[in-house]
Amino acid sequence: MSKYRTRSNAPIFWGLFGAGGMLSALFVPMMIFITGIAVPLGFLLPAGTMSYPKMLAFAQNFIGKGFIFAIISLSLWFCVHRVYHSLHEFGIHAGMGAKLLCYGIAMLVTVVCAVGLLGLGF
Amino acid sequence: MSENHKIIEIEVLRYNPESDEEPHLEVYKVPFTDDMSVLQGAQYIKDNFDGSLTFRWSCRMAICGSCGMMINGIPKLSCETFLRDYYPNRIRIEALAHFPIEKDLVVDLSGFIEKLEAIQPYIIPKEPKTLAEGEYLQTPKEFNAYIQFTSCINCTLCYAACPQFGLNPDFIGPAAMALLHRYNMDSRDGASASRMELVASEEGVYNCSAVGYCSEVCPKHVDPASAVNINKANAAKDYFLRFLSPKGGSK
Amino acid sequence: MEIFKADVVIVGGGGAGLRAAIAVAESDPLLKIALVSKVYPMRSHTVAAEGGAAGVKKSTDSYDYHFHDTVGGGDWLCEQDVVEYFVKQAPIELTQLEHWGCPWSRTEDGHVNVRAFGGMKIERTWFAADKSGFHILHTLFQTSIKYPSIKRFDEHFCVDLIEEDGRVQGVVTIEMSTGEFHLIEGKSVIIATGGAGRVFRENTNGGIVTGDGMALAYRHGVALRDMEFMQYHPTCMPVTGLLFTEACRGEGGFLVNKDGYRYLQDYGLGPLQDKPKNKYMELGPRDRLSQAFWYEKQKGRTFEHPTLGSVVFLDMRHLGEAHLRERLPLIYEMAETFMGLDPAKELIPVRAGIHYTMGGIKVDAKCAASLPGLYAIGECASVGLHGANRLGSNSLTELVVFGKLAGDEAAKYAKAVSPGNSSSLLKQAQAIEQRILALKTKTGGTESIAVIRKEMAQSMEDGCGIYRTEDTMQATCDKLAELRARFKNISIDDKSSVWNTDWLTAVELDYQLDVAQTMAHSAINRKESRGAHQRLDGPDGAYTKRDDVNFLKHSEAYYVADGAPRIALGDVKITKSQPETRAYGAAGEKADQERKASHV
Amino acid sequence: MSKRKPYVRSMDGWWKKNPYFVEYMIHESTALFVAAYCLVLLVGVIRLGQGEAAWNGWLAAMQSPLSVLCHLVLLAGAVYHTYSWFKILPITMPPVIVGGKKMAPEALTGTALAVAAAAGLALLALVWRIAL
Ligand SMILES: Cc1cc2nc3c(=O)[nH]c(=O)nc-3n(C[C@H](O)[C@H](O)[C@H](O)COP(=O)(O)OP(=O)(O)OC[C@H]3O[C@@H](n4cnc5c(N)ncnc54)[C@H](O)[C@@H]3O)c2cc1C
Ligand code: SF4
Ligand code: F3S
Ligand code: FES
Repeated sequence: MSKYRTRSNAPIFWGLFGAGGMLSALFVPMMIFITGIAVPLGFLLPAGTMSYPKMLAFAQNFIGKGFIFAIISLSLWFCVHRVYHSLHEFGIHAGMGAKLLCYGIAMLVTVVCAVGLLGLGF
Repeated sequence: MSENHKIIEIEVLRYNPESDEEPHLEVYKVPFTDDMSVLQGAQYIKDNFDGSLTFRWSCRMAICGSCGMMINGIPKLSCETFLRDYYPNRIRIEALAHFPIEKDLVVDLSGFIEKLEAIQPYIIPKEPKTLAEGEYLQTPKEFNAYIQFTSCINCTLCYAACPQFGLNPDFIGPAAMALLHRYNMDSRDGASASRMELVASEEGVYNCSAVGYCSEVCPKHVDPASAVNINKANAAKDYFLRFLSPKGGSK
Repeated sequence: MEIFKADVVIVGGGGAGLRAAIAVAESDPLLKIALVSKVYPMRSHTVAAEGGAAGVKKSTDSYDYHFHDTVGGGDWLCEQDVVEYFVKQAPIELTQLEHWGCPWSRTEDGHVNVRAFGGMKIERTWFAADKSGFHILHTLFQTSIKYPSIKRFDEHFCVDLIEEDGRVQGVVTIEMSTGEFHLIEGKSVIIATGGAGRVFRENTNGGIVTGDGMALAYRHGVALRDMEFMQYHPTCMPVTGLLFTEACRGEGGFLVNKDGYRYLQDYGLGPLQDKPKNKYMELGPRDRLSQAFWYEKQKGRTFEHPTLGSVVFLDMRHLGEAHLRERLPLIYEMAETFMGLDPAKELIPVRAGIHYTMGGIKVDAKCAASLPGLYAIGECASVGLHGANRLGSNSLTELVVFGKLAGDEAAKYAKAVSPGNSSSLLKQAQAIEQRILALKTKTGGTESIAVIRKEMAQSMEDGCGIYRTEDTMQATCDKLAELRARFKNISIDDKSSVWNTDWLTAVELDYQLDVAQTMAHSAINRKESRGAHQRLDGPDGAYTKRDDVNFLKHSEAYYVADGAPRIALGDVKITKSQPETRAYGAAGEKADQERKASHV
Repeated sequence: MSKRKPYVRSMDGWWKKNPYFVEYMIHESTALFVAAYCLVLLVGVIRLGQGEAAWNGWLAAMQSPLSVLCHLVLLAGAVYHTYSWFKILPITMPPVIVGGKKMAPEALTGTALAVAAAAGLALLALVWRIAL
């Protein structure tokens, strides 16, 4: 082992990963259930739960906006972090390129999501 | 031994660096009694079939940490694993995974030892005390904070269990991190900051992807996985603290 | 051949060797230290010690009590000046271990706790649950890493000492991973290679406990002292010999025979006690308890287990699972894993097994051997602390007390002498290399190492067991002579260099045969019963008693090339305790009171 | 010259060699399910920004049987993510001391799963309230 150690900058990605993993573990199953199953099938929830005005209002609300942003972007960071690690685990040592690609995607999603949400106004 | 002893087939991964290109399996038929450990099976082979079979062992009581092997693919201490639990099936023993094989079941541990040496595994006192002043006091709470991490016997089963170590042999790894954590958590010690450099380095905790198998195979319930993972949080704190306070965090 | 020039060479990385290394490093950081061990230091057999280390701790205790317990326990064969030094240093060194991080078990208010141990008048055994040796060893190993002047030669097997100009000047080792020889020069050499229990069959010792260092010193003319005193531990796992620590009894466990009867009350250890009482019943000394087991067997009161053989039982059921898990976690797990039983609910079958080598390399009160520059410490040494019977928990303390002393002494010696003549040392080393290599390369042998080893161990058990007679000991002496001759004709399967354990086992066996001979011959020569050496014979049973007139003497075994050892007798240093009757239980208490009364 | 020749074994296919590792790989892969859903959601956000018609189109697409089926699969993946995330919680977070004793791993995982269930239900309740 080398005597002069370089400090790993992993804490940034690890922090995003951890936050995303935790947030998605808490909420994503229910979100999938609501948006992907219950509402489309008109099951359990009242009709019009996700009507345009309601959703717009929700997404214009400060908290609603923040929630959607956090779920989408952090989950993505969580995911690309795992994918990047898995590449290594499968013996693909793609190095810097793969790292840039993975975290680049997460960055892109974060930006698109932010722009989209901000565009909805307050 | 009695007349009616049973015979178990032991398949051993053999490798002699002076004559073999790569390891190969050999099967031995070993008579055994119910109290015989896998280690005793290997000793039987060495004493009766082939004196060149090579493995480490000493205490026979799961405390010296030398007799680890892959037993049917799982890292175990061979002295506390019993042949009866595998009979009548064949049992396969191999050198601990992820380490280079020196010969037969003996692996190269020099890397592991270097890691132990690198973590400053000794008390660097917070408040030095002379012997005449007597012992440091430790409340049950202070004691319980570190005692679990003192039980590591350096058997390296956790390294044989950790794929991230297999993929990156420089990873400081579970047992060394557990020992580091043991000293950090000791109320007598005051050197966690100086150990942080290693924790947060490229060889440090972030190589771990929380596979958790290290803790699963640990024969002494050290729970090295938790030591590694707690230190991810510590290292992250240290990383960001640098920006907040001029003194905070190590270089 | 690779050469390393050290100031102090230490052979043995157990508790004793590590403590010595640290002492040298602290006494002068400029001294280069070579620490040689055939296993990684933390694998050394100190790791297996369970119960704890003795040192005065309580205010009700005193150095004097510890002294008298030790000397009486040793049946007055102790060097009393050594014991006096030992009892005073003990608490200091145990505190030092605490400062280095040893996780001694604590009382609620945060102080180090002590427990009762056999033959000790007051609780004074410092313990780290039931893994005391493990924690001491790991603490010392890890602390040793702090000192850059300690250069470790891990997995180096020491094959000989180099002697020149009438003093020791280094050692020759085999690096196990390559099979290559190394010359390690040193101005002083400390041997700390541990005991020799493996020459017996059923024992508590690890595979590495083969008496190597004793044989090395012995072949260089240094006496092995008191080798007939081999300690049997009364509570061992049958067949494997694994140990159930004395702390099981210190915590309150009972010993019962097949009828559930606490038989120790019949052997001068009574009257019966419900709670552990120091020096009574289960807390009597090991030799007495092992002897009681032997008698129970003669009387047909042991249980005859179909696969385990004759056993008595350790009963800890009344202590409860919670207490056992806290104080004896390792024991609990061992009973579960190795015997498939639950000590909180079931009786544990046990019997006496070989445990500790009281004798060893004869050294003076400063750990110096008769060969200048040579020191010995720990179980391989006979500094004179244990006499004819060691008290449990005195030996872990011995490691640190005398490890420190020997380290200081060897450092002083190394600074006082000039370096040797390297080229002639090398020549010697090369001759040693040729000799040891020949063992491996020779062809045509027919004897198996494993067979000789087994016959030796069986014969030692038969002839030098708990009770001994002239005939059985003679048979063992003859057998050992035969095995010595057969050893010349061994065959080694493995001719390779890398990690050749077949070859190294043969070297060990060679050492073991030497050591076994010193034990058997010292034993047959001692025509009395004392401590761990008990005879059943003699004219009118004369040898069944202690004979202070003729045998208040150390046995000293000297090497004779190609023959049996020559046995001489040496004086015992008595300072303040004249031999008395050794008594425990009520009789012991009475004797104590009488002694006190006569002093006033 | 040393005759050592340490043999280094290949790591190829390591994750197939032990059921524990297979499970690890499965739980790692749950991240993909979560991400896939988040992308669906991201599309939703964009559609929302494009006006009512676009949003209703998205809603309609969500109603297709294929979509519902996919979401069932995603749900299974996400639930497994939740389960495995909290299963390793005992090693990923500092020990929780309750009454002077370390909380048992099973208890910790159990508690965390209960919290997750509560969080999910709270979310459902919130959506319900908004909907009414
Ligand atoms: C099961 C058990 C329990 C015990 N419990 C207690 C207890 O509770 N309290 C107590 O006081 N005592 C106890 N003892 C006794 C005590 O543990 C030992 O006497 C003591 O640990 C011996 O330490 P040592 O340093 O002399 O030798 P060891 O720890 O045996 O070390 C010997 C060292 O020498 C090295 N070595 C040997 N030969 C060679 C060679 N040829 N070349 C290179 N290196 C070599 C080895 O590698 C090793 O490092 C117990 C003993 C046993 C077996
Ligand atoms: S942490 Fe456990 S498995 Fe790893 S070396 Fe220590 S005792 Fe062995
Ligand atoms: S198995 Fe390895 S990846 Fe981490 S949790 Fe243990 S160190
Ligand atoms: S032989 Fe010591 S741990 Fe197995």
